[in-house]
Amino acid sequence: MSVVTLYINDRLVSGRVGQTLLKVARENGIEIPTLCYLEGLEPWGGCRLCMVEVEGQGKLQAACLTEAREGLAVHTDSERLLAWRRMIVELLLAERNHTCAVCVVNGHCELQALAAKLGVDHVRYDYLHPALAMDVSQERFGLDHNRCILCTRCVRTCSEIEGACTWAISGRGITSRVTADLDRPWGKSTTCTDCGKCVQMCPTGALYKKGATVGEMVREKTHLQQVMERRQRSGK
Amino acid sequence: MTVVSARKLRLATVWLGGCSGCHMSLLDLDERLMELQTKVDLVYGPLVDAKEFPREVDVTLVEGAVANVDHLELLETIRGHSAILVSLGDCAVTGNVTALRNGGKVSDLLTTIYRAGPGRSPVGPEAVQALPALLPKVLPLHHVVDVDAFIPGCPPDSERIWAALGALLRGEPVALEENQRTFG
Amino acid sequence: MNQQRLQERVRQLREQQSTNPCRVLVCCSSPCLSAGAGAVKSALEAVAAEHSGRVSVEVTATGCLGPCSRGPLVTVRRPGHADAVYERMTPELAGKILAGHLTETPPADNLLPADLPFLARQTRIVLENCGRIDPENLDHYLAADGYAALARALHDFSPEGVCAAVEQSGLRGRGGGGYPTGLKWQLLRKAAGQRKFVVANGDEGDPGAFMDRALMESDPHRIIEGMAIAGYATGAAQGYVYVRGEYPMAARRMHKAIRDAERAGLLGMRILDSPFSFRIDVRLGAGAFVCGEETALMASIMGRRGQPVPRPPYPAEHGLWGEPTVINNVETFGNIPPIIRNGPEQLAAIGTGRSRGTKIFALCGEVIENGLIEVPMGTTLREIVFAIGGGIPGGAAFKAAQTGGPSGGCIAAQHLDASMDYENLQALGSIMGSGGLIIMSEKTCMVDVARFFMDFCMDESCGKCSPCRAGTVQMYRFLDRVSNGSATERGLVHLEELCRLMKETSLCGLGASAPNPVLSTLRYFRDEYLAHIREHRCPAGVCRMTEVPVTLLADELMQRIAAGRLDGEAF
Amino acid sequence: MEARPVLPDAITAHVDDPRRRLVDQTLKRFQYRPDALIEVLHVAQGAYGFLGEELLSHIACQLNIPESQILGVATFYHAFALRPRGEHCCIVCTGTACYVKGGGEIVKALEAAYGIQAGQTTPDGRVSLGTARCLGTCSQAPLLMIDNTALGHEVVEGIAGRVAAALGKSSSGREPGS
Repeated sequence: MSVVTLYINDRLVSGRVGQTLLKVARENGIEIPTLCYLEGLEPWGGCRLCMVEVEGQGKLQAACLTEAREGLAVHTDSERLLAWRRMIVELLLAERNHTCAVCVVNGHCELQALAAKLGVDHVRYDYLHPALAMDVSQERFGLDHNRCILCTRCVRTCSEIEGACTWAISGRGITSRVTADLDRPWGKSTTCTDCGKCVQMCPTGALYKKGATVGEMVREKTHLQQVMERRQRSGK
Repeated sequence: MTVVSARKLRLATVWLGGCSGCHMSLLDLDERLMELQTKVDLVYGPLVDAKEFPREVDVTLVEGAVANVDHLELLETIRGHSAILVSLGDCAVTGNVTALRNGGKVSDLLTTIYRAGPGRSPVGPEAVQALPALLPKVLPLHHVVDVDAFIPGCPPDSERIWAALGALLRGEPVALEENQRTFG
Repeated sequence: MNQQRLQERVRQLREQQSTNPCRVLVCCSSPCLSAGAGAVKSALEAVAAEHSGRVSVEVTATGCLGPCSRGPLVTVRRPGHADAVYERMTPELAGKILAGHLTETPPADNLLPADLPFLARQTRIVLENCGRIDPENLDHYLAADGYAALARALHDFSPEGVCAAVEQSGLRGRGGGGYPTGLKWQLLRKAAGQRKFVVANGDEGDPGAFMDRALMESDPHRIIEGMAIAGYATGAAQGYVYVRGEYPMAARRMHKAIRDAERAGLLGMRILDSPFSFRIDVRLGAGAFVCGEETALMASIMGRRGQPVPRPPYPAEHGLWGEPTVINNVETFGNIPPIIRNGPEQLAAIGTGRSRGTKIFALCGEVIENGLIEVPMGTTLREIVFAIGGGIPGGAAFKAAQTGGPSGGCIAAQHLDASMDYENLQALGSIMGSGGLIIMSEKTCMVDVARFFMDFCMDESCGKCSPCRAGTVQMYRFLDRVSNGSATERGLVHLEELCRLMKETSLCGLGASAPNPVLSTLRYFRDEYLAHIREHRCPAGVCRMTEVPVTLLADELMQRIAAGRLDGEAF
Repeated sequence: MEARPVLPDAITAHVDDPRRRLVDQTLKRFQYRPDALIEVLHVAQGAYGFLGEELLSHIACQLNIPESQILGVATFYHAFALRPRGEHCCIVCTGTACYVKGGGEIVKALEAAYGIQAGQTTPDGRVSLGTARCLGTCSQAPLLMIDNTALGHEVVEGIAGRVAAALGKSSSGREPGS
């Protein structure tokens, strides 16, 4: 396993060949914000929060998808990048109904925490306030489209880890929606195995455990890594 | 706009389309209210029986979103007479619960509650003599006027308010810590 | 069929065509058909049948000749006479004209002047066969030097030689990107990988652009020949033509041309008895502008949602099913046969700076002569609009020309003398794009145009990345506010910030270029934006300013309620 | 790849339906390869007029693609409809050239005339009013299509009358809501 060395924020760091910039940065204690990325899942590259500047490349690169190569000079926290990240969080907060005060995961939401971290204390764009449905037909879990940020973690978890391929994104653009099978209510899905992995992976309050109080809505994010490691070890 | 700290700071608090939770959180300052009143003159607000919004106010804390025509006009007046306008609480900052009605139409809302529902008050054009007309959409303050500082939270706990007021009293911009600027 | 029998057959066809006393070419491309060319053709066939005893007349349905707004067009071609092109044909008039020609007394009504600037001032290389051959007849294409380039490439050129010739010609991607085609092919030729693919991008999602449709409908074999040469040069054995969903006739003609070519041994297994085999399948688009972007196009060919993936890795390394793939626009493939047939010097000699060769433009909008034109790179906008296009109808003033569709920008009057090439258009804040050229007069409001394109991008965004999915909606809402009168200047600052955000962080070209129409209208027509916001007035009189900014909303609402209107929803 | 086993329940009842045979022939022609999904959906949409849930489920089973991804593709592209369309289709082109020459006004006039929004179908299922990004005949701008006949160089005045006349003449050859 050959090593690759590069500069991140003018600091010499090293990582293994094939690792992404995000992984190398995080292994060296450099924090890059992400929402759609999750350790153990195939990177999606949709939320664009992990964009970084790479010297010699005109365009910004998504750290979760860009391979670390020898001798790169990467900057992860320039003023411009922080401004873009704040604006992306503002766009996400305005896109659907993220009313934290009355949300089932108030205090345990990655979007809420990221907004505070980046200093988004108000949203300058028009709130779209789309009238979106909720799906509580599933026995143990609920799906609230108002809180969904289309990060597709649930879609990837269901197809890559559980293999049931229940969830998929249907529609296009701003009208995209997470749907089960042929847009069936979750409770009537013929492929869902009720495993609840997607609920564990959801960054916001879109997928939640019914009956849990706000305080109990702590999700287990490293659960996925252990499943994947055990799977590798068992040689599957 | 630095505030001259020699004389007492003229402070006003206003309550638009909100639930007064933020004002109660302001009162949760408890003993620190004593220290506050040595530095501040409260010139307008639900706790003061001034009828008109006074001129030359240094700092105004505005709670609640802009939900009707009266709020809109009062907010314009506040902006005109206040040096620093602060959005206090999620309703003022994001529209929060008050803005939950934005998904639908005002006419449907009035019909559901008053024409077909249990509501007692008058409906249609004559209603406007008694009640201020509802805006088509509830708006956060900074979508209407320029806002100088934001204190998110529903309600923002008294620590955040104290930290913000401290900065304002020292004439510095409000810069809340990461854990003090979460919504919800 | 091998090369000798191909040349033998071409000689036969030419000889047979020269002896033919009278040929009538009826333009049956989509615009002319919708203007009634079908009835015209049957009327001509009836007259031809009447005179069949005395003289044999061949009535042929052809592709697009170019001046579509003068359709339906009929060309009468008789040996020893110049071609006579008639415009705005009706069945009766066409019959009368043909009868006149057959009795040596050709009438002059509706006759187009021989030196009509629209046709005379063009340099037709890619469009040389368009409107002159029957697109569904292989023989017509063979008679016009068809497949000679392929035969020559297989016989006289090595794959490296073909790539070198294309590189030497200076040909760049005609889809709008402008990436040197020769370089792209070299990348694919050198790429490892057993299965390589050649893809012709005929998605043409730009509204107001119809060059690729006209080329696919009028000269499908040319594209097939170009793709086969690309396959030979890069070592690919499979090609796909991605035809836009809204072009059923183009898809039908491509299918037919592929079957005819395979039956004639010019495509499929062992082309012209050489060891080279190349298959082509047609893939029909289904209505998604984003599928014009190459990685989304590949996803669509693989039967998936047309959502782009980041590059690198570029398709030349990791394309269809992970195998190396080259993707070129249909018009780019149209340029290949002449390069091999006449040598790269011909193309390299035309054009300015690094933009070599000719470009096809779809000239439409507020201009007298609407239609398809092919002009050398570097032609000025003034010549296209006024010399070729005949100026603005009703003598109205030229205001702007929009190029590149929703990813492009507008060129204002002060740049009428700008030369149309890749670098210059980019400097003016627009892009070459696929070639849609929409002319706008004083009657058009530029804010409304920016709103129209943002509405398009908002609707066509694939929704994968948040800056584009949510950004286009916010930009559209603000532009909608400007045109309905409820915008404030603070919003203008946010708009420009959003433009930069999308340009820098969007995942693909759609999001990165969606702000271009806004930025270019702001650059040249900022006064119109300010007139809408500050003076609540639309200079062009297009926008209905029915709403008011939030500061005036209070008394506006009171008036509406007093007038019994409770529909204050717009704000 | 050999043909998928056909499910025993209601699906087999469709075997004699000519439209189903057309879809199955297309599936066989593409050797049941998953990448043929869009081509199969085109044939299915052409045969049935819209993509019903049962039809999509059958295609998903035959191509061995999860049903959720089939819906993802069917709802991504503009050309596919999941609900029955009207007997006649009136598509108004709102490409740039048509828009600049008044296409937007024509859409508003027809929306008023038929009392529906673009993209909807009249309650009696007779006419579906839609808009298209660009039909590629910009020189005839502004243009609209009634089923397969085109009305080029149109103007707003009296447009509803001309559309009604064209609807009367044209037969789209498909019974409504099939």
